[in-house]
Amino acid sequence: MEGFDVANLFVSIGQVWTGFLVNLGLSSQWIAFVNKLVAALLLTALPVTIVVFTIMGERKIIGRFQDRLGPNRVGPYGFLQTVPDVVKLLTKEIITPTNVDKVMYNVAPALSVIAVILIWAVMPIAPSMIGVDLDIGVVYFLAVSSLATLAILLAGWSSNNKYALIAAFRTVSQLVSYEVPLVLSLLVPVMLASSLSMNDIVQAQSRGWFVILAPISMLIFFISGTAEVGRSPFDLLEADSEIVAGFNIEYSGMRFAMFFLGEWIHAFTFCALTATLYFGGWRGPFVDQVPALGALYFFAKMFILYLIHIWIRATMPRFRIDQMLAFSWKFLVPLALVNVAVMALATKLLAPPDLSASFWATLPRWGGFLGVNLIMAVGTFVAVREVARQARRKEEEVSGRFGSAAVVQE
Amino acid sequence: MVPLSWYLMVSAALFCLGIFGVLARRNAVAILMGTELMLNAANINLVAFWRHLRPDVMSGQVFTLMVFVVAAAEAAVGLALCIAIYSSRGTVVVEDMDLLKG
Amino acid sequence: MGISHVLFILFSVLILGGGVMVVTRRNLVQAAGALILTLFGVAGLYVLLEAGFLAAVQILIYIGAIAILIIFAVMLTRRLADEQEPGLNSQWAWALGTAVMALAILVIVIQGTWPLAGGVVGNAPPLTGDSTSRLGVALLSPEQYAFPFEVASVLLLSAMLGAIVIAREKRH
Amino acid sequence: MLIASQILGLIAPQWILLVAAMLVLALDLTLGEEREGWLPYIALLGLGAALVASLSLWNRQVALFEGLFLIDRFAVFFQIIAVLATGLVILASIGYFEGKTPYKGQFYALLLVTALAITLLASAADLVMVFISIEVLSVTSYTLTGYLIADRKSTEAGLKFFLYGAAASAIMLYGMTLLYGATGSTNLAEIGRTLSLASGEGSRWLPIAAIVMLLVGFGFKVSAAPFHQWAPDVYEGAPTPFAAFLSVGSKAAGFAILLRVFLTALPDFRVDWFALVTTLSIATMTLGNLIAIFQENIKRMLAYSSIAQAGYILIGLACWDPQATGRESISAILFYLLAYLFTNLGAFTVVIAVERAVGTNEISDYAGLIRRNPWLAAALFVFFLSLVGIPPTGVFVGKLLIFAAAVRLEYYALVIVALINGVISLYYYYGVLRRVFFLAPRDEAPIAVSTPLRVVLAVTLIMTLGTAIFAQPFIRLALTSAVL
Repeated sequence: MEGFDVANLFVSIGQVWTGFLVNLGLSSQWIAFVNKLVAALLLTALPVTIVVFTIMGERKIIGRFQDRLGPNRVGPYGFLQTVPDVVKLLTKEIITPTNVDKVMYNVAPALSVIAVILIWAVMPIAPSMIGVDLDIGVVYFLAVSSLATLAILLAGWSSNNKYALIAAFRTVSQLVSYEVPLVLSLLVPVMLASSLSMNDIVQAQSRGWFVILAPISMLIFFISGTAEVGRSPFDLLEADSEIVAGFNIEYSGMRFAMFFLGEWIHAFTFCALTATLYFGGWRGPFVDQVPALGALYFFAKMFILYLIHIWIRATMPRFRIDQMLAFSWKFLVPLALVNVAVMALATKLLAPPDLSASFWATLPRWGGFLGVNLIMAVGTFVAVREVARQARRKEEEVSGRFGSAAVVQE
Repeated sequence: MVPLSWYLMVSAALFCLGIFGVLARRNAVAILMGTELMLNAANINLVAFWRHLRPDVMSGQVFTLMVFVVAAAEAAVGLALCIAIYSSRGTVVVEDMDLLKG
Repeated sequence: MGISHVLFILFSVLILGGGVMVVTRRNLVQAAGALILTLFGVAGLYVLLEAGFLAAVQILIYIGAIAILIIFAVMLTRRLADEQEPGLNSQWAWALGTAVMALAILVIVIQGTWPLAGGVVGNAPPLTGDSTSRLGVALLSPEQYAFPFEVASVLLLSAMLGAIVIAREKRH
Repeated sequence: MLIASQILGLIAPQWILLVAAMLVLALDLTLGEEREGWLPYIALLGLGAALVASLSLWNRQVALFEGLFLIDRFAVFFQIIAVLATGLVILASIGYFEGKTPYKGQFYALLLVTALAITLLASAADLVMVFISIEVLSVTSYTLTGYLIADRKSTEAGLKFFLYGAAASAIMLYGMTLLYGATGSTNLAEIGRTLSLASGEGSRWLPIAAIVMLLVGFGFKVSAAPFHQWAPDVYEGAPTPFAAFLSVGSKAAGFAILLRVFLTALPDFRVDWFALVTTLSIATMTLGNLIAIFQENIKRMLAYSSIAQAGYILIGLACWDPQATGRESISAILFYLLAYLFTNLGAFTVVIAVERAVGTNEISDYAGLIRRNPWLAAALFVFFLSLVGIPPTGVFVGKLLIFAAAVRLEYYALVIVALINGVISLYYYYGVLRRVFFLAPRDEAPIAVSTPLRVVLAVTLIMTLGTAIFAQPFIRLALTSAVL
């Protein structure tokens, strides 16, 4: 087994590398610095590499959803389509319209990529494979991802274009609204693990993924994450039928590609976060023996969640802006608040068993959490049905009053 | 370790920039930005004192968090007032507000 | 001069450079952008002071919410003509004098004996334990700051209520 | 160690006010337009409950939450002031918002939160607590000032109030951080202890800088010159009931916290702040009275008059001397605040009554008020008598008590300045009264006064005279409350 242990492989690569640096005559302080730099570069390269796969996968899969073939010209089954796409984007002319705010116009695309790549600094990919195990990892992630909002806002404003500006306003209303349920749902895994560190949260899922303990929280997180990313059905930032192309309307070539890249990375980064926070991250069978398997599990979970993302994107129509805001403030936020309160109580009452406890001893806790979640789900369902009924009754009253007119119109 | 007085100097300079902004700006939102600078200066002070005096007692950090809350609340109400004023008279330049003689 | 000194100078330049731009820029969105630089610098100082949680919250609340709110308000209250108008009022020289005087006084004050309490001027005492979790305990235990914490929630609630009442579209 | 239920009992006034505010908000959503009229009475009910709760705390002397929150007679006294001011203002505002704003319930809810903030401020004994409570008071005040969104004056006043207030509180906060840096603590008592130990050696500049900055913030709250500029604009633009509240409730809160902070944390720097407070006091009363002469709007005039009153009250703080006048000067301030509460609220109630009939607040509209409603004219006469400080009225006794403290410390100059100011103030109050009694009205139509306003007028009138004629129990009340 020893020879196949990829983690040890990394360690030996590291030793060779450090030896190389020592031979170059660098002091230990500088070696540490260079090593950190290299690690940061690798971590940056990782999401950018994944993007290439997700783009081509997504185009293929969406093609199938929509009953067409998808790209099929370049390479086997069209899998190399991304390569000419990138070349095309890179070689296109970079246009800067007149009267734009030069600094912000140029900063915005870069910021949109930086903001999402920074999240990967705290992502636990495999056991002991994490950029920095910050003790405030979750808050760090929230802080950094709020910069993405800023990027879109700046892009929309600095473009000196009314559609872009409308998109910027939509951005603020959408992303800020959905950040509330996002943070509230995020509190639940934090409470369950009683730590803000991403690694601790993964560790705490050794006796069962949090999705089992807190499915409602996971759903809220996933939905508001989709909205944060600005993907369908929440893609009002670039609703082409309403505001032409949205906040990136004036961008071309590489700058446009950056937004594209940023959005794509953001999308699967949220899947990775969902996997980490609710689906055990790198946890899986035999990880304790072969740590490198962790990375495999992690990416597998991420891609499965991403598949759901693509599925939603391919099948759901876009929200109207008022529906989108109402969905957050009138449904997700109250539900998330109730969820946090109930889960806090449940966490307090159903203390986690110690690690030595048998599987059966942990069952009451699981049952308790599941039961609580079930009650909340049923309650939500009943409440929503009641509200819908009243709305329908009101509608009927109105149409009853104007019934004849409605008929005439038909 | 950076000495305490360095932090205090930066904070004092930022505070005075804020004062200048509050006194010299015409636009209400710009004045609000000036007060944000002042609040941040105070926050630097609080955290620096916390770290250098008694890091075992968290009062400095708690105070800083309270300042965050206050800044958020003030910004919400202040910007709401700005928007209300703008919708009724099309400007948020303080000098142009002359219904009250102040 | 260690790495922390270099970082400190970097952040200070960010803070003060951004600050100068905040109070002088005519274009208010640029001023708000400069404000974001300042806020970043302040977050950096928090990191240097080993208050990582505050640094993250600074970015989350100040940049992610307050600065964005400010930019939003600037956009909503913008006239195209504004950029031709002066950014400073007629008393700016007087204001500058006040600010410089205040700075001079503060510098004198800061040069005094710090602090009266203990007399620590050189190195800070070592940080023991997890200060983030201690902050959490301090905020939520009744013996410490749970009460002001609750008052803060009242503040946020009333601010939210007030903002809605004031900024909501008029419907009579 | 107190158990939870005991703590709940001790902070009962606070949570009752909060629950009442929430209740008003919830009922505003559910009651519907027809029954909106109930809301002020529900708010009054909550205030009554809070009053009972605070009276039950009268003899308690407890420090809650590790000295963060003090419950003593001083705090209870200001709780009573807060509840009284809020209650009277709510009564005076019934019907005021008709046709002015679609949002009525929120006004009462926010006003209750403001009262809550005053009660918190009176008990705050820690810089964190002081800061957050002041901000609750400020933020709700900005909202309530700009409450009439259809009225451009109101929003303008709200914005100006906000800009001044945010800057003042930022400066105050910086002062607090300096104090924290000087002592390593945020607890007022501990700051006082540390400073008293250290005052012998080292620099005094640091606490003095902190004192100046704190005075900016507190001076703003009590509208002392030169931090008074907001007051005239805000009083003129704000909904009149809320202007009345600002002039008494907010001011009382400012004095409560000023006394608490200066007397517990900074008594050893009395020599330093004495000069500052004295200057502030003289500047405030002189400026207020001089500018008041030129006002044509009654609300602005009352604003400057209320600035001047803050100047008189500051004499009380200047005359605080731990050896000679410790309790007397504090009790003089407390009595003054109580008497001033009724007097000024009464004056503002007359303004509200006239405003509702006439529609504006110009002093010229008061011509011939005696023929349009003699009761209003008589009430205004008594309130102005009191504001000038002529017997037999409450503020007269308050001034007497404050002057007594000044005389005891032989600060004759302060007394003389205050007396000269009294004479100046006579001029502009007389200017209004001359119109009320001797000029012919433009419009003969009698001014009707609604029942709630009548109640407020009756209460304030009785109390304005009562605090003077039966001064003894009130002076005793102030004296027993003057423990910090």
